[in-house]
Amino acid sequence: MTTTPSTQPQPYVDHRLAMDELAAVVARDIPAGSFVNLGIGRPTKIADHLPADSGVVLHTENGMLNMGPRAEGDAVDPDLTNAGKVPVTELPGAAYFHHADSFAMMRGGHLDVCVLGAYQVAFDGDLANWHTGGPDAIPAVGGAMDLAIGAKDVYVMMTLFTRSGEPKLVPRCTYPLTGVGCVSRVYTDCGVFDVGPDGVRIRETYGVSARELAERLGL
Amino acid sequence: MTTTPSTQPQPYVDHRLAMDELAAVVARDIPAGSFVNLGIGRPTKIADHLPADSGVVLHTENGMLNMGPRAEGDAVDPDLTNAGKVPVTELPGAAYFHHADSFAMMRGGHLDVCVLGAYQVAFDGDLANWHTGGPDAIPAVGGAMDLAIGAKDVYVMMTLFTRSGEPKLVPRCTYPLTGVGCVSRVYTDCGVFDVGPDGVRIRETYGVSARELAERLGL
Amino acid sequence: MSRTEIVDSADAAVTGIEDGSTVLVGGFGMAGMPFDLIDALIRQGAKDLTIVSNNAGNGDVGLAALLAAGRVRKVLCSFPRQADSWVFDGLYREGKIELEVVPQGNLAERMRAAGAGIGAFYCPTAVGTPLAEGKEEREIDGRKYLLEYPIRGDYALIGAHLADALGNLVYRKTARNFGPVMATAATTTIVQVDEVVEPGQLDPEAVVTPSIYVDRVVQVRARHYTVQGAR
Amino acid sequence: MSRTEIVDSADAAVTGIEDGSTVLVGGFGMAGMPFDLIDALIRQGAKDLTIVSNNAGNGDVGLAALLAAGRVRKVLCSFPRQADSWVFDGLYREGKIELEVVPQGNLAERMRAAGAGIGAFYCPTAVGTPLAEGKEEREIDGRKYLLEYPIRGDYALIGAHLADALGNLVYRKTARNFGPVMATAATTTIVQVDEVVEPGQLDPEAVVTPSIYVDRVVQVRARHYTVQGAR
Repeated sequence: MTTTPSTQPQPYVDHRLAMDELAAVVARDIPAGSFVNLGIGRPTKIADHLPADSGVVLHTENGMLNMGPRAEGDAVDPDLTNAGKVPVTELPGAAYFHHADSFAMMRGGHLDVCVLGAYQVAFDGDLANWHTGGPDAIPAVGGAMDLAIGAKDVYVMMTLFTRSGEPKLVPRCTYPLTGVGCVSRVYTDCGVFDVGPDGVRIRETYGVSARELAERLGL
Repeated sequence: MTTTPSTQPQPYVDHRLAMDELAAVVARDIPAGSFVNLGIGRPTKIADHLPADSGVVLHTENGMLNMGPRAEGDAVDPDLTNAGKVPVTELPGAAYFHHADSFAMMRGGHLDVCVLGAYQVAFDGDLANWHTGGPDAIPAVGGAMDLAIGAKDVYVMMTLFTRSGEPKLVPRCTYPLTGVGCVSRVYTDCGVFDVGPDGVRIRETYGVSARELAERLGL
Repeated sequence: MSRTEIVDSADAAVTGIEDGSTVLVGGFGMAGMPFDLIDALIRQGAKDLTIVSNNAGNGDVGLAALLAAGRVRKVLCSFPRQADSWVFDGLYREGKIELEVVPQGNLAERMRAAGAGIGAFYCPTAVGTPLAEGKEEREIDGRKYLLEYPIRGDYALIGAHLADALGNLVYRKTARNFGPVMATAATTTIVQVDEVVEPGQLDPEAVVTPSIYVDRVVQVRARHYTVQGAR
Repeated sequence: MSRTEIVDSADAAVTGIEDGSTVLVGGFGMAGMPFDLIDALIRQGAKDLTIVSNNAGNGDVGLAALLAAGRVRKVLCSFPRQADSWVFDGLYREGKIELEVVPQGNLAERMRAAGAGIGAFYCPTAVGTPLAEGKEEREIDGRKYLLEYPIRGDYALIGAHLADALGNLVYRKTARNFGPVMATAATTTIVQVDEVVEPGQLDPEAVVTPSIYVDRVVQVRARHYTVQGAR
């Protein structure tokens, strides 16, 4: 078990990572040359922290490999957006393809890593990130279920606790599932966890000891 | 029943159409603007009889629409052949695609007509054209089964009788099948037949009366 | 004489679309959305439509305007809820429109299956989730799959960049998205393009949708929507 | 740092191919056949191979030479018997090679399924024929289909026209054929090309095989086979 040295226990809420810092941590862990899909929202920020020489190639589900950074000013082209409909740019060596080909690429296991947000992740890797299950919620799944079962490694990036303090890394998801046993690693503001059939392994923690985290999560 | 007038009955063997004449008959019956696949061998000749303004677009299973005539001399390009591996040319408005897309086009029912050779066609439209069933024969199906079930109309072009005089339009195929009930029309040197669930209808005959043909075939 | 018709107006392009039709509508958000064809469809008046599209309309234009006009009975899509999907959201909450949520890749693959003559296929997406409900599950080589059926359209309305006069199409960047798949899955495919060029002007190696899939083409003025708002 | 390796020789490109591997070999007749990779595979020495290819070799070169060298245990193909398939014909008649005949479209679609993560699919081809033997049949919407399973390769050896340094590929004319599908269906895809160019030199709209499917690329001298005979 790898943990950040924590000689003086502190209330972890004061030392947890900002989401941008966490994006840098995820970027650090993505192997050079990987083909990667970054989900809508927070995971998008990971791109800003990938070294220029990393050779990481970004896939966007709406039909492109080698997607570049967000487009600004005159570079904005309504025909070139990412999965969040945000205008982006193209890098040398880009390729466009249609939706069936794009999702064949995902479903066929060709992406090395995808990083998704989540409402909940279970200790065994179950993922809930598409539906709160609330009676008034309009369900919208997008490409989340396809990504969840497709990439070789599915990482989740999220806060470890809800605003009301409930853990989001849980023994069993209470929200509707996106995929079964599909997540391999969870990056949170309080620590990084491997999850899967063998349960949870704490990889590193931020401002809190592994023991405290384990207690808090009921590991 | 449409028949060619035949005031003086003649031994039909003397008046049957040459294969090149028959190719012209098939070409006449292909609606303008159709998307057409011409099978390996005799059906290939039909292309020579399509009027230049017919707008008929030829498909070749190895990944091309708007295939042009056979390439001669300097126009021969080893990267551009038809399904019979014969060098061909490309017409303006051509498109190339890979094999899965080419056969999706066939299987999906997008071709208007395909014309195939045959060993036997049954009265109900069953087709046998890939395998003699002989113990020494090496089976080779190519795209025949895909074409047989794919095109909106499957025409067969063949001699009506084997060299030893056996009919090839038969109550029931004795050779291994290529497709079930898939043929809609049979063009032969002795006449043209509609086939299908309602049985055989003679459309026209060459140098033989419809009655004689019906007798000979056991219709 | 090509089987594909090049027509003079978006109104001519959408003639004959019957009440109750299933219409596949291209686009991912605004990119690739066939705005002119949808506006013409609103004028044409067909109602009780089933729409298959990735989203359920953005802002007040395009698909959102068709929904607002009350012409749509049901939407099959992957992602109806967006920041600017207020038209759909309102109709849905009032119970005035049916929704079937389909994972995005299944939406694409089910239309591909329709175009490719595949009767059904076993797909790993959504196994063990609420969207697996009612679907046949099967284990193949130790992995679980759901049986998914084709989605066919009576019509497809799509946007492309260029067509040649035979109906071959090329697209622009991520506006390609669902267009090529929808073109294969509909009985009648209707396309709006920025320009119609002569046969031979498109690179045959780069044609994305061959003319065999295209029934009607209309050239429209360049689209002038913005990325996030109304055009 | 791209995941795709650009290697210096065909011999370097085929290193590591193990005895008993399933190798997908591109080409339709001679067009698209990766001659240099096959020659290198013969030198490399892997044996007991299962070859998946449309044909079973033409003349005495390429796949035919691999067969003649006694390295192939089994061939899956649609059309082994051709005017110039004497090498295969001889081995088959002597009982020295296994043959599984697969309709050409099923060969392509089963490899596509492997690449696209589809567990199996219902296909109308070959219903009611001897090639339906042993396959599960199912009626869907009044039509009969056979259940077809994916064909996966340990390696794919294919020919393309150009690659960029990242591994994006474009093909030439009907030499495209099985290459793009095989590239998706193999664990390791090895490509011979006429030229490797810089990233940005291929039109992103016209890339047929994106780099994600390509593991090793080698530039070879322009192919000098003739259409019907030996090169």
